[in-house]
Amino acid sequence: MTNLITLRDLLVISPMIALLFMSLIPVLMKVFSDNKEPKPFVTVVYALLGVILAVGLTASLAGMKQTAFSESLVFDGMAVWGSLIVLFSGAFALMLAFDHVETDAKQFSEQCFLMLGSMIGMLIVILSNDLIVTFLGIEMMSLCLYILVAMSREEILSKEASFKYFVLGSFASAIFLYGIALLYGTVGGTSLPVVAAKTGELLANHNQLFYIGMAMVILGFAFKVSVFPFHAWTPDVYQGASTPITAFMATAVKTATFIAILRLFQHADPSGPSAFLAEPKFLTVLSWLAVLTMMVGNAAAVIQNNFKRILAYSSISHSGYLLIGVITAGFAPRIESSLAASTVVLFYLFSYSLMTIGAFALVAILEKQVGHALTVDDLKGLSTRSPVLAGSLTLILFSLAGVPPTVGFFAKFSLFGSAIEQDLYWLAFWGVLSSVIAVYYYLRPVVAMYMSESTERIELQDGFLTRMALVLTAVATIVFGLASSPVLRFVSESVLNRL
Amino acid sequence: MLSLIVFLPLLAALIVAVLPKDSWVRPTAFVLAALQFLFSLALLAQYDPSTPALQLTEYRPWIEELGISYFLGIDGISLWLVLLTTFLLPVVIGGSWTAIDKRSKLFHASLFVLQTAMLGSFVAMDLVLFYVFFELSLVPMYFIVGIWGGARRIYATMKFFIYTMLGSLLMLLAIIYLMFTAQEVLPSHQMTANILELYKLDIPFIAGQFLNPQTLLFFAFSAAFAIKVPMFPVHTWLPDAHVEAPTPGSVVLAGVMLKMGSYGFLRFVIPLFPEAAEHYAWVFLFLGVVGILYGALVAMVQPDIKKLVAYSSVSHMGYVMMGLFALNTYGVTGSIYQMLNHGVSTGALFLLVGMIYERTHSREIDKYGGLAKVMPIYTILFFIVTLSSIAVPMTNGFIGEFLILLGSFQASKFFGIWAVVGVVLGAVYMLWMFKRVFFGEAGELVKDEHHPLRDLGKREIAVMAPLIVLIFWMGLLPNHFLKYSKVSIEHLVETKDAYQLAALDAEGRTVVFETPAKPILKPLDSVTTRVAGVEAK
Amino acid sequence: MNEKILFAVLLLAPVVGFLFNGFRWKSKNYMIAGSVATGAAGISFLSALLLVSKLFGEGAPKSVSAGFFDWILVGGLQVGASFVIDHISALMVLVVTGVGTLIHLFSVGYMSHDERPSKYFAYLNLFLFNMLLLILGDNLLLMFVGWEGVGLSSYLLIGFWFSDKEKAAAGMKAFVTNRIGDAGFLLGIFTLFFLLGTVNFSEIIAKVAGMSVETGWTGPLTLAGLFLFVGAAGKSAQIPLYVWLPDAMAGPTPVSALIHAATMVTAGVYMIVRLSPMFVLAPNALLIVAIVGAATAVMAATIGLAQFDIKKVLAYSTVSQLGFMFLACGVGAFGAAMFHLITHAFFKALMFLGSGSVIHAMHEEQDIRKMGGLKKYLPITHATFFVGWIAIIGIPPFAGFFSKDEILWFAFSSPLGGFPLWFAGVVGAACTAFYMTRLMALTFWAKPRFDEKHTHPHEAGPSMAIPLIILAVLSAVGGFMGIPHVIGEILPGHPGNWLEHWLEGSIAKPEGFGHGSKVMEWALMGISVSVASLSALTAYNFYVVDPERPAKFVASLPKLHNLIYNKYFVDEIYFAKIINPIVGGSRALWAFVDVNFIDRGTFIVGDFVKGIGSTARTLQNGNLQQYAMYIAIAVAAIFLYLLEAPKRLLEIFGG
Amino acid sequence: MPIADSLANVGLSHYLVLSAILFTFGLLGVLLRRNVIVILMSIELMLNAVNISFVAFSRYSPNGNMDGQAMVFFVMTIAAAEAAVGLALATTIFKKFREVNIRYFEHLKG
Amino acid sequence: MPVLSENLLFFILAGLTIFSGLMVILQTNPIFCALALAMTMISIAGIIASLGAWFVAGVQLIVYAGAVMVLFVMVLMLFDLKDEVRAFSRGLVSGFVKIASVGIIGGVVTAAIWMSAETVFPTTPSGLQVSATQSTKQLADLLFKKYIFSFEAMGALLLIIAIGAVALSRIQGGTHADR
Repeated sequence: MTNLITLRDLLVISPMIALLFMSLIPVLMKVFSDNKEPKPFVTVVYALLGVILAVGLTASLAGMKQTAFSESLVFDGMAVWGSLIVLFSGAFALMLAFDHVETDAKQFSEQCFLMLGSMIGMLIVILSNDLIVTFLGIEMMSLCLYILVAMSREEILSKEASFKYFVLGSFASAIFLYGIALLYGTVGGTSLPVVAAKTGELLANHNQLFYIGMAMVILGFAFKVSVFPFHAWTPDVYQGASTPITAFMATAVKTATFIAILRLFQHADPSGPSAFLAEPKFLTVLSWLAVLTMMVGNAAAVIQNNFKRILAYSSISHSGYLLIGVITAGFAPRIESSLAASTVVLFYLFSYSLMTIGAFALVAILEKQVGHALTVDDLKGLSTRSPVLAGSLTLILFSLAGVPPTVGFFAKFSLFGSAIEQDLYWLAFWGVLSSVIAVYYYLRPVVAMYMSESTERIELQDGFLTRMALVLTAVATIVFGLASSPVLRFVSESVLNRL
Repeated sequence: MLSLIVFLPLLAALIVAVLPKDSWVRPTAFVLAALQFLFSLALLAQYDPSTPALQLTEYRPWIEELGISYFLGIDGISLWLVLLTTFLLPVVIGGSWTAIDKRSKLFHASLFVLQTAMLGSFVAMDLVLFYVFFELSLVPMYFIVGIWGGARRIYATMKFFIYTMLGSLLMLLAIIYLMFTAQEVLPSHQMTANILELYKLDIPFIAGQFLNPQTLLFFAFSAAFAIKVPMFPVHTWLPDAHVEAPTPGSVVLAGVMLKMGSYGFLRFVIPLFPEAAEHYAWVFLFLGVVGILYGALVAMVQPDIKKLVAYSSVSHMGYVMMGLFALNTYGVTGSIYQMLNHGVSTGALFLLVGMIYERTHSREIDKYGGLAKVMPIYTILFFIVTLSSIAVPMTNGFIGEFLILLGSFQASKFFGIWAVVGVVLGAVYMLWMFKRVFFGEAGELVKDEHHPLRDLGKREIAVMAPLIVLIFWMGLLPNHFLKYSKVSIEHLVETKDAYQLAALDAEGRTVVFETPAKPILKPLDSVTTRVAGVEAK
Repeated sequence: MNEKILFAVLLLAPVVGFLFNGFRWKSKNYMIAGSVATGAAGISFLSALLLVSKLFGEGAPKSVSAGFFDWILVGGLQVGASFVIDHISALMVLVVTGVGTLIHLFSVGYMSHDERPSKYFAYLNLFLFNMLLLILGDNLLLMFVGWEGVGLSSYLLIGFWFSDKEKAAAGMKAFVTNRIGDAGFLLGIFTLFFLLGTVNFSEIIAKVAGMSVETGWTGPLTLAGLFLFVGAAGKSAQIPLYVWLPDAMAGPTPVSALIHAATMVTAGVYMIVRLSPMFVLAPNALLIVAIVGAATAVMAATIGLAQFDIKKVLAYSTVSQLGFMFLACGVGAFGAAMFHLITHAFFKALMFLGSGSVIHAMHEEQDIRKMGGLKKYLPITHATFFVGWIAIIGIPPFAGFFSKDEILWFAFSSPLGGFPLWFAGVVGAACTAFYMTRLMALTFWAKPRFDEKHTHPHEAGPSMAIPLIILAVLSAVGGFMGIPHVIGEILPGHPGNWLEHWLEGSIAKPEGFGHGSKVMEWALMGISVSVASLSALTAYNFYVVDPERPAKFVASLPKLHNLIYNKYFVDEIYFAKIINPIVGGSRALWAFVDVNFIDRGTFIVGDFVKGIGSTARTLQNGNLQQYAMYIAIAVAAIFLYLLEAPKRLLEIFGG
Repeated sequence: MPIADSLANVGLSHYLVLSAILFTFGLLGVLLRRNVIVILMSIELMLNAVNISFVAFSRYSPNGNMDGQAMVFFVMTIAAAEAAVGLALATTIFKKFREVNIRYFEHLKG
Repeated sequence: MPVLSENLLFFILAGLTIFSGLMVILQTNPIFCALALAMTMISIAGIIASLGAWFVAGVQLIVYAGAVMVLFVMVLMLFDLKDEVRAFSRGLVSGFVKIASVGIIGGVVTAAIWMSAETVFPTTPSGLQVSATQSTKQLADLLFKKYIFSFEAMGALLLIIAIGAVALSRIQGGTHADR
């Protein structure tokens, strides 16, 4: 074992290092200036600088494919894309946090520090090539988030949300870890390629401990992306957390975890079918989970009135859609199809992150005080008072509902496309059906904004960065919808560029 | 040319949206819409009616990764629908001059966006592009009904949106399936939604068995279009949407949007799935007949004029569907003609209902009566439009209905006879309504002496004039219109089992589709036949 | 003159009149409106005359025609706007334009006090145009255009005084009932078109020429014939679609004369005559035509016996006479039908105009119980009405005698006819004689039953008198165009049957038609004339000599009178059994299918989704251990499924 | 495997079963106990149970790899970190609510 | 018989572990729970040691039974908790469902282990029995070479968590101040 750290290894983790160092600066400033909170603007500039630096480093490394640190990390196209989505989501979340009433406090530097730390965890999850590293990454990301959720200025709900998230998260982590242990025991290692290589054989032999281990690992991931019935924490936590953090959780966590799932389902044998095809029961279980997630997420959102909870349930249902993509990637008969499906999942994550950030940005603008629960009715008459905001949100909602020509439509199109390509018609059918339900609640805010008058006028928070985020994402949904081609090509090339 | 026609309204929407003063909006919008119509008339000059080929095509790859191209073209089937769309917009803007009193910028911008979507779906020759326009058209209509509609507008607009979306999403799955099949089967091995390429597919069909590709695809497509048309029993969104929609919304909805459904049958369903269409034609003939009779009967007992007209739309569109699924020249020609007729006459009816509604703010038939004495010009115009609606000869309605009945009688005597019964019922409900509203003693709203009803003003007459002229023009000289569609229709009917279209660009050269394929969903080197027996024609 | 131009003038003159009056519909100047309209009708008449004259003479063509433009060209359906005058349409076009002109003229006086004379004349011209289309069109489709067009004009004219709800309703009833017929007509066109591939009359006739007689009931020609007859029954007010015609009397009386007596209602007969070569191949269809015709003739005549509205009596009389014409068609005597059509046009138009004159004089009073003794006030009207009366009851040598007897004779002698049909005809004729005499008696002869001090009936001006006189002359002599051979033989100069000669070759005859014994013909003629005379005398006795007797007679047969007086309750039955169920059923349909079934179904689906949502919401109770429990349950369930635990347990414990 | 045999030959499965039992206790604790501190303890119990498995697998692996022990090392660190965060949270909550019974944390629901 | 004594040792330790584990979730007084947990950890350390992982066993003792337990006890004392009246969650049905599902999980896993044991698992440890020092050296090798990234990431994690936990405990006063 000649495992000396090389420059290449450091290059691979350079974005994380950049993030870590830039995140430490404000905290250190605080420490060295007698515990006096630095100006929030300075803090956010440092944090954003860190993110930009990480983005730059990641982008400059694009095209490279190699493993690092004795194969515990892998840097490939998927990692580049995942990192970029996570970093951009983080950047937007930072912009939101800068303006937001619940995060604007004396501990803003710590918040930024934790957000960047959480992003480091996500990057580890994305780059991880080893289950134990994935576990580390997930814990790093989650522990930061637990604290972030609790650090809201809001007193009661945020603490409760944080605690629920913490207990359930740790509970799921423990299950996940037990799964890793069982996989370690049956496979003889935790390295993902090793697991993938042995999967076929172990499934064929009906190794029951392997079944249990694999199921536990998958369920651990399922918890993080809030798949039914592991979704129950999501609405509560999304509601309790301050909106920028919610936006961050809804997008970045999901992106990182889904990429980890994709890596778990990787093909060991480039010429053969997916190893998981040896046991169709996994396919059945996952399909049911996907269908139930979509249906329950959408159905529960229909009767909600709290806008943040609607978005929470919406994110649950989107997990269901993404799960369709994951299933198509994981149970593909050929590696090409699997890669195609992975491309689609990444594209969907990209579009989903855009839309979700935008939607939460609007929530952030409309939350007038700490702990204010924004309901759909609060949106009434918004179109007359602020046409730009209303128009942007409308675009985003239509995109979430999958109305062409927004990016949401093309994401759904390619997702259902990859499902049909592998003859998973029922999944596609259920996906379509639940999309129709989703239309109902996505349109309710539009109805409120454009079609009803309100006597009560809710104050609009000023916040340049948040508004910018909203408008930017709204424009992006249209622009990337009409110009999905370059995005898709880029994603596709990235995914094909894989070890 | 076609791109210009499709996207000029979008430009107009932008122009309208940035106008500094609200009072400028209407004249600007009207002028823009009228110019757009005049511009679109140039299509007639450029169109060559002697060939069934797609003309004036524009092709360029759009999202190659998903096999989607930007492909526009026009043939005899869509030509008049395009012109109908451009024609109705200035009329609608003129007709809503005083009816829309709030947020007129947004309103006119929505109308223009809607225009783009509708035009786009009539000229899009790529299935996904079509789908994009098809769905996009829901959005502005959703706003038009929802913002400027009546009391129950939100219920109506939600119902409208969700119903139509439900149908079209099933179609989306079918589209994707077709695209993959094309990639595997066609010699080019490209994932494509180009309709001309998809026409080359020969999808296996097993009669009497439901679970086979062609039947399933056929019904998936049909569901989308049947809801849009709408056919019985998925028609209930229409009366609600019509009643709640503001006048211009109703006109555009009835005049053009419903045609997107029937057009879809003609452009996609029948040529793509000819065997299934033939085998299941009876389903549509049956539903068409039920729609005709049911729509007429229910229209008869409506207490609300607008709802009556809405149900009459159900009935009229029943004729259109029957004609289409008669699958012969008469029926199809009649259907296309009836689409135009319905656009003109039902559009005119909605305008007229809107005009009276503006004066009395009521549409309850019982509250009227004796209107003919008070508003004679209005009465005359209404009567002419009524005649067109009940298909009295020498008006446009007759030509369409006659051809449809002729065609469906040829296809099936049984359904043909029942459809003819619908002709009688059509007269019953329209004339009964006419009698109750215009004849007899002055009703509660009519005799109100404090607010005497004005007869139509100059603007209103000017709005109606082109429609009235068209009613007679199309009734007396149908060949002026039909000669452009004749070759296309005959080509479709005669060769529908092996339907092929050539594509000609604006200079008349045959277009060859050469796209560098970069499909991502299905890698090229892994092509296997997905369904045994699928072949290229 | 060029035929095309003549045709154009013939057809467009009424259009010009229509447009002229239509655009000045507000004008109250009845003179201008009337003269333009009458002039237009007159020009049409003149050009019709000129055109028809081309058919006379040695080597004259069998028809003149003109094509204007292509109308519908779809697939095999090639229809142009082309018109033709042949020997059949020549008769019809002259009657229509001729009688039409007279009635236009009459209207000038009649409508002089109306509020909207221009509108009226516009409608009248519109009607004329449509009627000309119907007559002259060289194909079924063009005929259908006119067919619906005259229905439309009729609708407008019946509902001319639309402020009256009843009148508006009558217009609608007429249109809808006609529409039912039109539907049948359309089906007939379809059947013929798909059988023969054409809708052109001459081509149809040429193509059926080679076909053989159909004996069954479902042959295409029989079906086509029956469908077309439905159309004819609608337009020509035959059972069961006659109900609109009596109501149509709501329109101005000249309209009743023109449309609902002389011209439009005979369109059905005209159509069958035109297609006679096809009908003779479908004897079963003809049988139905004959039976319906005979039944209508009798039924309408009996209803006429007990009506008191002068126009209603005439209306039922018209229905009855139309029944005669169909009876003629049904037995294959198309010539006789045509003949009766013409003579009926003369005398019925005359009588309607006469009644118009009476009504005009009596200040819109139409109840004959409130008339009487008008002979002295309205001498011209009475004289002309008298001629019409003799003509209709069939006293020789007036027009009605010849045509009606020809029908009765053929009803008896034709191979398609027989005694029952003849007998029905005779009963009809007897009733006709009775109620017509009753009408004459109650209106003109008996004692005045109105307040002579306040009402001063007097003749209107010449514009109303002239048409009456002309029509009276025609009613008197019109019959001579079709003198039967048996009579012609004994007359000086042996005049032939000109009409039969004229129509020779244009109409078809069933096989074995026109043979019968002369003695029989004479005998039947005698019977019918004497029955009619007797009947008329009885009526005279009843209403002039002994005015008390009708009441007594009625009292002795209360049920029968009630039945007849109420027109056999047909309208009521239609309402109760057809219209009300349809309207009620539609309401139920709307309420049940749309509101309660489809929409509720939608709601149920929606509620189901919301149910899932609220279940999810209940489960989301905020207790984190509950959430953990869901995870545990799911994990347990998935393990059980993945490892097939139940199955394995069974294996272990079950053996 | 007969009982006596299993008593006589302690092998990998014994350790694994022990681990599974402890893990189950942890699960039960999280599900049933109301005291947040005890819930945290139960989570620690679960993590510890996993540690047994790791070490046992490592010990009994055919090629004698030590990876399992390294993993235990990481798990312990993370468990400690979790305990730290969890207890810090619990302290915060206790300060706020004066209560450690999770029944009182049901404001967010629906 | 060394084998017997090893077996005996295992059963004793396992019994201790299970008993004290059970006590953790059954004791109503949190302090007793904490003590039971400490007991469990110590016995687990014993089991780990019996598996030959001496270093890990040591760390287990220090980290868990030492540091973590001290944290727990400190917090408990901070809260000053008494014996709980209602220590277990309410609800008969949900309680049953919880126990049943956990029982199923445990049962299935145990059954799977037991059944796999017949076919897959060795009953004897692999032959490479190494001394405690050697194994520690090997472990160090792994940690600093193969798992160096994880090790470093762990460091970063601890740093972040340390700062985060401090920030969290300072929320009061920290976040309440106005801008």
